[in-house]
Formats: sequence, C-alpha cells, structure tokens
Amino acid sequence: MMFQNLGFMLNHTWLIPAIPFFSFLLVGLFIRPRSPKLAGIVATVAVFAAACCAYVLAWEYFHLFPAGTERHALVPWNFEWLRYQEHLAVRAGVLVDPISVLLMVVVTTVSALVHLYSIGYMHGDQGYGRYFTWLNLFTFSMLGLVVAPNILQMYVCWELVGASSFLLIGFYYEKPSAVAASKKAFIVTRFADLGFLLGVIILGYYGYHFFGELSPALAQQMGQYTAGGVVDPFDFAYLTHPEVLSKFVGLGTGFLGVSLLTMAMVLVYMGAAGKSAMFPLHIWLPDAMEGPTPVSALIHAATMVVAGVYLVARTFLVFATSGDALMVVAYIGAFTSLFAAVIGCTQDDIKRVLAFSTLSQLGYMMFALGVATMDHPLGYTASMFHLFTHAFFKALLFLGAGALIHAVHSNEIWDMGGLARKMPITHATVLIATLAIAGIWPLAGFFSKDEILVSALENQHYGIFGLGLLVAGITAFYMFRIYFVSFWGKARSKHAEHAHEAPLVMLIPLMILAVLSVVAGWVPMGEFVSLGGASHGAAEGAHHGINWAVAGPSLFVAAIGISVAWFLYGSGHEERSKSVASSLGGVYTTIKRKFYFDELYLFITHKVVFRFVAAPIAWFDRHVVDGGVNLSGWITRTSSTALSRLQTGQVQTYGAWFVGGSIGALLVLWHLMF
Amino acid sequence: MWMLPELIIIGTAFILLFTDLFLTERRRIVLAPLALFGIAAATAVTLYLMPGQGEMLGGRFAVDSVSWWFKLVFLLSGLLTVAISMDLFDSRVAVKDPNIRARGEFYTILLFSLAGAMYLISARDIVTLYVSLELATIPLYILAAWKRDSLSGEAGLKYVILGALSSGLLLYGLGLMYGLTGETHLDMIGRTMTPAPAFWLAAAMITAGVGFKLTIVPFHMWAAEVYQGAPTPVTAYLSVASKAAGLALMFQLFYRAMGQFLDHWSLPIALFAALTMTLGNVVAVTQQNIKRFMAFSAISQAGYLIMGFLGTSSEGVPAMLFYMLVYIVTNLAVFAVIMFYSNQTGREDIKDYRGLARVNPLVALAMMVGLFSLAGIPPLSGFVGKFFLFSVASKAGFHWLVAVAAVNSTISLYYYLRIVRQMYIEPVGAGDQALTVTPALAITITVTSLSTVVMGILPMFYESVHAQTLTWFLPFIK
Amino acid sequence: MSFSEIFVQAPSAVHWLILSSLLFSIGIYGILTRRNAVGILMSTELLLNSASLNFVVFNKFVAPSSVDGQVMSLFVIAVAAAEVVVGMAIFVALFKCRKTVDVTQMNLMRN
Amino acid sequence: MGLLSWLILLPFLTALAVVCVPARRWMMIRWIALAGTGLHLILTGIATFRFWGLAMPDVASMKTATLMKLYLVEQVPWFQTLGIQYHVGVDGISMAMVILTSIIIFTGVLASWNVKERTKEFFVLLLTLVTGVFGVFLSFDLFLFFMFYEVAVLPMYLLIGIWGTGPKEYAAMKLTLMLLVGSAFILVGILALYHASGLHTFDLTRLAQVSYSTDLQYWVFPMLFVGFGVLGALYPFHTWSPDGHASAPTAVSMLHAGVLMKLGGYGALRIAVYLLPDGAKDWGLFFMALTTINILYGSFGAIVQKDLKYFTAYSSVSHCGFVLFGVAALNLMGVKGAVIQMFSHGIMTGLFFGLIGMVYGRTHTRMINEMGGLAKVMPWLAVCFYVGGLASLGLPGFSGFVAESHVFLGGFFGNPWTNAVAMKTLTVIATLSIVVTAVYVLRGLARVFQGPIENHHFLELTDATLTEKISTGVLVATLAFAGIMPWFLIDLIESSIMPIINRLHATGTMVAFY
Repeated sequence: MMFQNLGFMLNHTWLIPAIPFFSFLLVGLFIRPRSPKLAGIVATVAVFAAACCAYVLAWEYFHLFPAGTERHALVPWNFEWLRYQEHLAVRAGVLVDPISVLLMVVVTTVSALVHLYSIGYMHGDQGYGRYFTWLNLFTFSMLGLVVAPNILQMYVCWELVGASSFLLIGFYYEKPSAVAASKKAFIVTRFADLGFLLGVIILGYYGYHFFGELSPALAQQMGQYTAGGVVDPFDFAYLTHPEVLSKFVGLGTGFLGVSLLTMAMVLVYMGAAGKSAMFPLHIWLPDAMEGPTPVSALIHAATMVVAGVYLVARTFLVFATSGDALMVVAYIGAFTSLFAAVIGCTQDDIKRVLAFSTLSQLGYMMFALGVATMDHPLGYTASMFHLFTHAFFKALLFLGAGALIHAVHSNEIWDMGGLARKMPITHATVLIATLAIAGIWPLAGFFSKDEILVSALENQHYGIFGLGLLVAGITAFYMFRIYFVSFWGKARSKHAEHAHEAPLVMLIPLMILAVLSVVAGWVPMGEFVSLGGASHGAAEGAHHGINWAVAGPSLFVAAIGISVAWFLYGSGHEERSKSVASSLGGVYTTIKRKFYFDELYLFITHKVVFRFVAAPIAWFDRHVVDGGVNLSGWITRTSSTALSRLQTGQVQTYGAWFVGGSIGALLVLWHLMF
Repeated sequence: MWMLPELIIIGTAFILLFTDLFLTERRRIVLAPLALFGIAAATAVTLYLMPGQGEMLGGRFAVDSVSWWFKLVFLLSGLLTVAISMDLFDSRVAVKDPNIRARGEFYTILLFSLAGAMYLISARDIVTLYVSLELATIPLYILAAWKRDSLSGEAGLKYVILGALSSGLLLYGLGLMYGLTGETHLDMIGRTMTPAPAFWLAAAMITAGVGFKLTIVPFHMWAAEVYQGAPTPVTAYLSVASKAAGLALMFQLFYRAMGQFLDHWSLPIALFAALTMTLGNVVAVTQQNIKRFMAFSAISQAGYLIMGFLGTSSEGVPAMLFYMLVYIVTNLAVFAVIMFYSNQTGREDIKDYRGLARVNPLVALAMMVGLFSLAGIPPLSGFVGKFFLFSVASKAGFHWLVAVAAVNSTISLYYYLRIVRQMYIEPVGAGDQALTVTPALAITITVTSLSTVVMGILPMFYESVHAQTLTWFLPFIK
Repeated sequence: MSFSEIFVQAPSAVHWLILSSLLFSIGIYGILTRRNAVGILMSTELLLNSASLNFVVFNKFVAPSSVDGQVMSLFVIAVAAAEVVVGMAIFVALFKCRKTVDVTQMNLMRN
Repeated sequence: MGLLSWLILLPFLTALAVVCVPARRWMMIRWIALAGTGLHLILTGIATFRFWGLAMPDVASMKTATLMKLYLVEQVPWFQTLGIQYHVGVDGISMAMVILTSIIIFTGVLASWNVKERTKEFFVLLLTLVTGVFGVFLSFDLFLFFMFYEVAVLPMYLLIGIWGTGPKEYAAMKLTLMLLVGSAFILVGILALYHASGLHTFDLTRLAQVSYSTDLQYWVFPMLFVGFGVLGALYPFHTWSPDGHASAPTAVSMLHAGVLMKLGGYGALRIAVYLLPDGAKDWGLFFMALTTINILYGSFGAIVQKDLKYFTAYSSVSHCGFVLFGVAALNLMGVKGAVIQMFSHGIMTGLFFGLIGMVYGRTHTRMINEMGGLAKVMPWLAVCFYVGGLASLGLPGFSGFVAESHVFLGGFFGNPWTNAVAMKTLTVIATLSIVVTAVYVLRGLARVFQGPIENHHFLELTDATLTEKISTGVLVATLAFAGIMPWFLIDLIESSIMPIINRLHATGTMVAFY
C-alpha cells in the first residue's frame, strides 16, 4: 500500500466533489430563502475553491507519477455505500488517474467561470437563488461522476447530472417550450440510461461470477491502489483487469451470435450515446438550449455531454477487448459528426448552431476513441485532448453567444449583425474561439483535431479519416457563417443597433477562456494522458512535431470552409446564400428540419405509445379487469333475486321442497353407502 | 334433583298464568319481571348444578356437561327474549300495536317452549325426546301467530303445517330406528344399530326433521315468512332458541343415536353446510325487510354451525356450543336494536335505519358491533367462534368448505355493511331526532353487545366449554 | 314370499309396514295437494298415525318383550291432538281476518 | 407490559382519549391525536435503538440461521386449548415497517389537520386502523396476525364511506370486500398449516420448524400469496386500489397506500415464502411474471390518467409490483429490495397523497388538465412533489433507487430453482418501467406545476402552511435520508432476511454462486 506519502490533496480528493455538495445544501436550504445575492456569491466561491483544489491535485498527481512512469489509478478514499450482498457492494469513493484529474480540472474551471459569468447574466432574474442551487448541484454530480471508482457510482452520478440538467433546462418553468425541452432531455437520456443500467447489471452479474473464482493473490493485487485494498465486481480496477477481461471473452456468444461482452458494452455505450447525444439519441440536445445560456455553456457544451466520452474512455479497455463494441463507437461517432455538422449549416438560432457543432465535436471525440486500439492508443489521448480543448473554446462560444443574446435579446443570428464594433471584446474572444474550433494553427482546436485525424490514419481507418477532414471543413464553414452574420455587415434589428458591451463580470470569464483556448493546444497531452505506460512511444511520437501530412490538408479544408462562408455571408451579398438554399430546395428544408427526427420521435411516443399502448391498457383495466370484479358483484345480486323467487309464499311448495330435500338426503346417503 | 331448572320454569309458567287472571291491566306490569325472575332463578340453579352428572326417571332423563350448556343457552335466550319483549305490551312504546295483547299467556307459553327445549337435551329415550320436542315446538306455533293480523296468522299457519310435516317425518324415522333395534333408549339404539337400507331411510327422515328446526337448506323455506310475520320478540326467540333446540336434537340423534356412523356423515353434512350458508347469504343480499333479512342471515349461520359435525375431532362439540353461545348473544343484541327501533318508529325496513348513528350513536354502535360479530370480524366473538368451527372443518380435511365458508362470510359482510352504511354514511332523514331508549332495552343492548366483545377477547368462556365437553361424545363414536 | 302368498297368510310385519307406508304417502300427498288448511291438517294426522302404527307394529314383531312402542304410540296420539288443537286455533284466528283458509292465498309475504 | 405492547396499544389508547372528548371540541381532538402519534414516534425511536443494541451482536450468527430471531418478545398464552397466544416481537423487517407506519400516521394526522366534519369519529377510526397495522407488523402468532390484519382493513370502509369523495360507497365497498376475500384465502391457508404442522400452535416461529409436505405447500402457497397479494395490489386483483385511493380522504390514502398495501408484501414474505419454501420455489416464476405485468401495466396505466389520485394509484400499483417481484425473486437481493421498496414506496406515496390532498384543498380540483403553473404560487408543494416524483422514478439519492436496483439485480441474479433465462428476461422487461415511469411522472408534474397559470383564481392561492410544511418536510427528509445513507436501512433488515433465504436453501448456508 502506498497511501502514506501522498500529498494533502490526494488524501483529501473527496473535498473536490464535497465542497460543491455542501455549498448546494447550504445555499439551497438556508441562504437562498434569505438573500439570493449572497447565494450567488457563496456558490461561486465554493466552486472556485473546488477548482483550486483540482489544480493542486493535478500538480500533486503528476509529481507523484512523473512522465514516463506508469500512472496508476489511485482510490485514496472510499466507503461502503450500498451492500447488495456478500462480495457485491458499491464502494463510493474517489478515483484519481490522469483522465479523472483532467476532467476535474476542466469541470471545475469551466464551472467556476460560468458561475462567475452567471452572476452578471442572471442578474435580476427572480429564480436567481434557485439557479445557483441547481448549478452547484450539477457541479457536485458531475465531479462525482468524474471521480467514480466503480461503474455503479458512475451510474448514480450519471442520473444526478441528468436530473440537474433537467432542472436547469426547465429553469424558466413558465415557458412551455422550456418545460417540453427539459422533459425531452430527461426522458431521452433516461431511455439511454436504461441501456446503461442493463449493461451494468450484466457486467455486475458475470463480474460477480468470476469474483468467486478469483485467487486471493490476484484480488489483493487488484486492490493494491485502492484504500482498504478491497475491490468489488463493480470497480473499474476489477472490470478492466486483464484477468477478468479474459474471463469475459471466455463467456462466448450470448444470443444473436453477439458475444455477451459486446452486448454488455453496447448497452453501456447506449447510455454514453444518450448523454453525449450521439445519433439517433441526439434529439434532446438542440432543444436543451431552452435553458439559460450559461447552463448551455457549462452542461450542454463543456462538461455533461462529454460524460459519454468519458465513460467510454474510462471503460476503454473493456471496449477494446470486445472489438465490435469499439467499432460501433467509432462509426456512430463519425456519422454523428457529419450529420450534426450538416444540420449546423442551416440553423439560424445561434445557440442551436453551437449545439449542433457540439454534437459534431462529440462525434469527433467518440470516433477518436473508436479508432484507438490497445497497441495504437493514440486516439485515446487525442480524444481526451480534444475534450480538453473543446471544453474551453465551446464554453467560450456559448458565453460569447450569451453576451450577444444579452445585448440583442434574441437568439436569431438574422437579428444581429455589425456587432463587431459595438462589442469589441466579445467579438475578439468569439473570433478566437471560432478560429479555434475551425482548427486554425496555432489555436487549441488545431492540435487536438490534428491528433485525432492522425490517430484515424494510423489505424488505417481511411474512411473515417476522410470524413473527419470533410467535417473539419464544414465546421469551419458554419462557424464562420454565424460569425460573419452576427458580427459583420450592418445591424439587422433595432436591438442590434443599440447593443453595447456586456458588464465586466461577464467579460472576465470570456477573456480567461479566450486565453485558455489559445494555449490549451500547447499542452503536451501525451505526457499526461495515455493508456497505461505501454504506449508512450506512440503518444509522444505523435506529438513531437506536428504531422504536417495531416495538418496541411486539414488547414486547407478549413480555409476552404471559411472562404465559402465569407463568399456567402461575409461579403455583404446575402442573396447568394438564398440562391444556394433555393437551388438545394427540398434537401435544404429537410436538413433545416433536422431530417424530421423530432417529428418521428413525437409520432412514436404520442401516437404509438400513448394511443396504442397506454390508453388501451387503461381502458382494459377499467372495463375488463375491474369489470370482472363488478361482474362478480352483479352475479351475486342477480342470483340473489333469482333464488329469492323460490320463496313463493306457497306453503305447499315449501312442503314439496321439504320432501324433496329428504329424498335427496336419502339418495346422498345411499350413494355414499353403496 | 337434576330436574330443578325445568321445574322452576314450568312453575313460573303456571304462576304467571294464574296471577294474570287476578291482576288488573295496570298491575300486569309485574308479570314480565316475574318471568325474568323465574328464568333467572332457573339459570342460577343450573349454574349451581353444572357440571354435575346424573339421571332420573329410570334413565329417561339425564344431565351431563353438554346438556347443562344447552340449558344455559336456552335459559339465556329466554331471559333476553323476555327482556326485549317487555316494552311490547306497555304504554312506553311509541308505536303501539293493537294486535298484541294478553301478555300473561305470552310469557306462559314462551316458558313452556323453553321448558320443552330444556327437556329435549336431557331426554334419553325416543318417547321423552319426541314429547319434549313437541313441547318446545307447538308453543312456538302459537307465539308466531300471536299478533291477530293476517301476516302473523299466515306465519302461524305455515309454521304449523310445515312443523307438523317435519315432526311426522321425524317420527317415522324414529319409528324405523326403533324397528331396526327394538330399543327406545337413544344410547342403546346407538350401540345396537347396524347399517341397513332402512337405517338410511330413517337417517334421511331424521335429517329432514332436524334440518327443519335448524333451518338447513332445503328445509329452511318456512323461516323467511315465519320470521317476518311473527312478533319481533318471537322472531328473536325463534332465531336463537329454536335453532339451539335444533342443534340439541341433532346432538341427541347424530351423536347419541348414530354416533358410530359420524364419519359417513361428514360429506353430506359438508354439502348441506355449503348449500345452507351460500343460499342464506346470497338471498339475504337483496332483502329489504330487516326481519326477513335476519331470517336469511340466521339460515347462513346455521350453515356455519353444522361445520362442527365434520370429522370426528373432539373440538367439534365445544366449538359448536361456544358458537351457539356467541350466536344467541350477538343475534339478540341485533334483535334488541331492531325491537327498539320498531317500537319507537314502527318501521322494519333496512333503509329506515338511515342516519341512526347521528341521532342514537350508542345504539348504532351496538348494532354495528352485533352485525360485525355476525359477519365474523375480529376481535369480536363471532370471529373467534367461526374460527374454531372453520378449524374443525379444516382438520377434517374439508379445505374447500373452509374456503366456501370464508368467502361466504365476505358476502355476508356485504349485506351487513348495507345496514352499517345506512346508519353511518347516509345522512339523517328529515326531522329525525334522538329516539328514547327504554331502560329494559338499554340494559339488554348494553349487556349483549358488551358480552359480544368480551367473549371474543377473554378466553375463559371458550376454555370452560372446551374443558367440560371435550370428551363428551367419545363414548358414542366408539 | 311371493306376491300372491302375501294375501293368503296371516298378516306379518310386511303387511303392516306396507299399510303404514301407504298411509304415510297419502298423508304426504294430501299435505302437498289440499287447498284447504283443515284438509292439510288432517293429512298431517295421517302422517303421525302411520308413524305410530309403525311403533305398534315394531313393538309386536321386533321387541315383544317390552311395551315401549305402544307407550310411544299413545304419546303420539296425545301430541297429535295438541297439534291439531293449536293448528285449528290458528286457522280460526286467521279465518277471522282473511275470511278464508285456502293455503294458496296465503302469500302476502314473498320476494 | 412491554415496549411493543405499548407500541400497539398507544394508538388505541389515543382513540379512547379522543372518544372521551365531546365532539364539538374538534380542535382539541386533533391535538390529542397529534400528541398520541408524536409520542408513538418517540416510542418507536426508543424501540429502534433498543432493537439495534440487541440485534447487532447477532448479525454474524444470523448469516447462516434458518430460524428468524425475535427481540423484545412478549408471550402470553391466550386460547391455550388451541395453542393461540399473544406473541409479539420484532425483527429487522417489522422494525422497518413500524418506523414507516409511525412516520406515516404522524404526518397523516398533520395532513388531516382541517377535517372539520365528524372529526371525532374520523380520528377514532384512523387510530383504530393504525392499531391494527402495528399489531400485524409486531405479532408473530398467526391467529393474532390475522385478527389485526382484519382490524386494519375494516375501518377503511367507514373512513372512505363517510369522508370520501366521488363514488365513495362503491369504492369503499369494493375495497373492503376484495381485501376480505383475500383474507378468506389467507384464513384457509393458515388453518391448513396449523393442522398440517401437528404442533397445535399458531406460533410462526414454531410453525417454521417443521417442513410441510410438498403437495400441501403446492396448493397452500398460492392461496397465501394471492391472499396477501390482493392487499399488495397483485395483478389482476388490484382494481380496488385506484377507486379506493381516489375516493379516500387524504390521510386515509396516505395510510392505505403508504402502509396497508405493505401488509400484503409483508405477509407474502413473512408467512407465504418463509413457511412454504418449496411452494415458493414452484410458484416463484409464475408470480414473477404476474408482478412484471403489474410493474409495466401500472406505469402504462398511469400515463393516461386525468385525475391526480388515479395517477398516483396506478403508480402505486406499479411500485407495489416491485415489492412482490422482489419477493418472488427468492434471493437475498430481491427480498431486501422488496423490503426497502416497501419502506421507500410507503414514504413516497404517503408524500404524494398528502401533497395531492393539500393541492386539492386549494384548487378544489384533482384534474391534471385543469391545473398548471402552480409552482409559481406554491413553490414548497411543488418542490416536495418533484422530490417525490424523482424518487418514484428511481433517481439515485432517494430510497427508490436503492430499492429498485436491489430488485433488478435480484431478479437478474436469479435463484437455483427457477429457469435463469426466464428470470433474466422478465427482469429486463421490468426494467423498461424506469423509462415509462419517467414519462408519466414528468408529464404529470409538468402539467400541474409548470407552464403558465391559465386559471386566474389560482394566482391567489397560498403555499403550504406550517403543519403541511412539517408533514411533507418529514417525509422528504426520510426519503433523502434513506437514499443517501442506505446502509442504516440495509443493516436494519438484512440479518432478518437471511433466515428466509437460508430456509429456501434448505441447507443452513447460503449458496454463494449460481
């Protein structure tokens, strides 16, 4: 055991989720009712504190395991939260390994900045206190998810982030569209979580089986980095152990010729796809933009939606062991990135465009993981890298959009325009972010995207590579489309004419994030995040000196995308875009209506489920089952009236009954005797 | 002097008859207390004598534990019947029935019937058995027709015709048994009887005779009209004492005379029980007149009662005796309330009871307790009694019968709840105000409903019945 | 014994039993068919008489040693008398208010 | 007279105290009731601590025990000749149930704070009913058990019939009769066991020492299970529940859905499964299938309901399905999940019905479509409602998740006697309900509390009063406590469940891996 010489933060990692949790209770129960203003401040301070803790933790962790050494997943603290039965318990705790540290840093940073930004953005809103309560709750659950040392804690916090996202999307609860969006988000992700839950159950079931066959030495070896030295079938340390994985492979096929492991992992991926809004479960994310903009920035761009990516990364070894599951991840990710990018080109609501770009970027991260393998795990690093950079520039984009919306009081890009002069700082920061996401050197997006493409190429996924390049171009196009439309040209609405710069408390986070989106790319991610120690060579090799053979083309397509955007929207000739749209005709509208997926889902839920399942069942219950009960009562009453007719009042009839009865008795006795 | 209770009763009967002659109408008030006193004295003597054993008249009259308990049951029902009938004749009754007169003879005849029932259970000889049975029954014909109106008369007519028919059948059956054995002493018959076709004919006829008194389906038809037509106290007496007499007769004949064939009887008795309780309950569901309703409820109770004969387990006898005890108390509690209500309002329909709980909460409570006890709801004594009977049936292996009986008690709850609903849920009828409860009825209602509760909770009643009668029937079943 | 012989020899128990069962059946028939209550009462008498006849017969042929059966029949006669008296009384009372004793009219109380 | 007898008697004494108060002083009456139930809450706390102290040392030994171990036992012979005795005791399961009941009745009295019509009778009946409930949970003599069982059921008739709404007589009659038909079957089963055991006793602990012939078990088990199942809303015997709950007054629905429906699961577990292991093995799969129907059927039925109470009643049908599902799974996790679900659903549905009553008291409608935007005017009630809703859709952090995850794992892990594939399939089907539940809960709550306020006189409505805040607050706190720190509940019940499981595996030790 090696928990003696740990630094303070490593020993007290639990503080990082705990601080937001307690501030959530404090703010929610005691401060909010009294003074909303104070509530905002307390919440923000708490998250900043958590952020500082996260930085210290990162520093300690990467000094404990300097580059080149194998970085173990430590569980410095845990306790038995839920005991199902012998050898099947959930030990809630904190897991510290490179990716969890990375995520903690990202989550706390973005969350802290969003809190700060919200103080300005939500100023004067009647739900001010409530807003910060939920925001703290979200931060806590997200951190809990990040540090989960076992898959069940992950599921628990998974649900919690879902719930807090539900609460925040429906923050303007008097707005029907917001209510609908929040319901949609929760139910769709819930549906996905069903898969996750089943996957967990299957893994737990077989894990529990194998646990019995485990040699004590092996169990001890698994638990060596865990406080208490005990592992349970749910622990990642157990699930990702080669011994266990080989047993899983040994299970062979389940039904339909799919191996049980693949089945389990595909189910788990279903959950991941739900949270990360992969096709076809993507429909909730665009609607989720009904929530306050800072919420979209925090939850639906930077942190919660990447939980799916994180889950796959966390269980990467298991996915990799069942190759097919990983292929599913890769292709769905790739398809989503294209699909979303295409839709992104046609949307007019600035936040929706950003939402679709988020989808597309998440697709990037997913297929980056998908193309990685045990021996060429560069994609793993690349995915985490892109997650890292994307968090910053996408948050920045949303917050910038928030500033615009704040100024223009509208989400429509066609109500904006010419804001570059009126809001210089916002303009500058948003431009940086746009360049970053478009993948222009030397901004953050460039490096991570480049690494992803490299990894795709390395593992001979040429199709995916090409698709990645294409998407890079499209991304550049639609991002600059909104950029040109909203900042260049002339003001298209009254509000846009009188728009003015946002307050300082909102600008500070913008500037910080802008800086981060510039420098984040220069972080030598391979140094920090890589799959075990096995594949250092690949990771570093990829990062030392950019692979211009890949970067060149990607820069080129990005340039094309930007220039097309300029040609259509930036050059002041709006009619060009119109003509293009009209020439595309039906295709264009189909894309603009998001391929009619919302309609499809509505049809399935309302028409099919409600009308043809729920209503009939309710009817059946009222009329058949309950009817049976009433029928028995009816039978009793009817037979009662029928039988009481026997009481004719005719004494001689009674006499006849009497005699008949005695004869009957005789017959019965006779029958019994002989 | 084992016959003392009977003699006291008969003596009281004659005293009443004669004092009635010498009293003016106003003074006749004392007759009811006198009757009460006589019955009470007899009860006291009984309690003093029991559980002694002995015989008189050359073994034609004998007492043992079971007969003592039966006598107690008869005396108790007589006592309560007189108590609830007191008001009927005097001016305190709000709605006076001109057709009810001649209280002296009323009590005399009631006491004669009572004496007959008491002799019945002590008879050891076909002769005494038959004579005492008729002594118990014939007065009831008169009582049933006591009111000089067409309903009561019709009741009397039906009762007398069917009663005669049944006694004829019974007598014929007894005659056959005498012929098969050449014995008139019941125990001797029981010992020397050998199965023969004629025996089964006799058995069937005896069943009819017994079924008539116990209102076993299909020998129950008379009950509805007679109960409805007869004056309420008589109905009460019929529903308890006459049934108890029937049970006594059944004990005499089925245990004493045919005890050795008891196990053959199990299935037919189970069938009769199932038929009786089901029909009684089902028909009761739609009754409107409360006396007729109580008639069918009583029929179904008879069905539960004879479950005690199933199998040859020793718990049967105490279970039946205890249930009889419980049943008379409970049923008379209900009838006391019915009596009270019809005295005060002259109404006998179930829906007339609406809102009673609001104007006379305590009376309504007593009524509810009584009804729930009849339905067998714990912790009331009705539940305990039924539970023991069901246990006997279950022990004999008649699980299906237990199921039928249990479901039946649910059905019965349905119609008992109809009354509870009228009393508690329905709003008060316009202009109803609290009705005056005469002392006699107040005391009766209180005592009966309290003992309904107590007998279910304090085990000593059942324990003593059990202790005294457990082994009673062993000599008869060989 | 064959059917013909029954009539040639001295009456045995069988004869008497046949007689009593005939009486019994007639009684039952009467009870179930007569419309007049008094007639029904007479039929019930037949029942009781057939039964008491049984007692006497059995006393003679089965248990000649004792006289229990005959005693029984005496009691039965007495009881029957009592029954008739009561019955008639009731009928009379009923006749006063209904002006008839036709049992088929007696159905005021029925469901 | 020991602690447990006091626990049973206290409500009854309170009822007597209420009887003594003249009916017009209804304020005083409700204070007496509150005092009584509050005192009961304290007594329950004491009992819990004493139980904890006594039981914890035995945890290790219970792991392999096949006979349940009772604490604070009181045994007094009653009808000796039939071996009937007054035998009360407590083990983990009944302790949990007693805590649940005590909380529910306390909050129930608070929730019925403004019953102004025939207050006296109301509280007398309510307290009598609760006496029965406590009796059932604490008595270990089948005769006593059955007696209290019916005492607990019957007052419901008057409570619904007098203070109810809508077609109250019909609903009350249906409820009473269906439940009593159920108890009729229970009676048959109990008597059969009594005579079959040959021990001449109704003592549960002694009846558990004999093993009954297989064919007896084969026909008695379904009788008992269905008999109790009727009260546990087992499909298709659940239809008393929607009507009954919809018509019942607030406190009564709270108590009925919260506690009485648990008697079903409790009896099925404690008597049917514990005494008749072989029967349970034969019938397990059948009842699992039936309860799977329960779970989905209830939740689908809830989607289209218009009346808040029907809505909640159907969700109760679904959730009670989990209880019986877990029991029928016949393994530790399933049974444990069932017991936790009893507790959790009790609190949850108590909260629901309490809140519905409060909302109804303000809006005077229970129709979901006539409401909307109420969160604006009654934030407290809205928050509590959402907590209840999220708990009922199994959100982690509330007790619902603990229960459901147990039940699902239990069903999936299966048992040695039942076809594994069938059990897994049924479990997977049952898990679908977590989505359906989410659908109806969110639809319902969104309609009621979110969106703009259409009906303008809703704008004058007020938020919860202090008493309402206390009663709902207590329930919410309990939900969260049991969800965030589940180990208390688990430690409380687990060692009392082991005997039932071990008795199933006739060998004294758990079969660890199947």
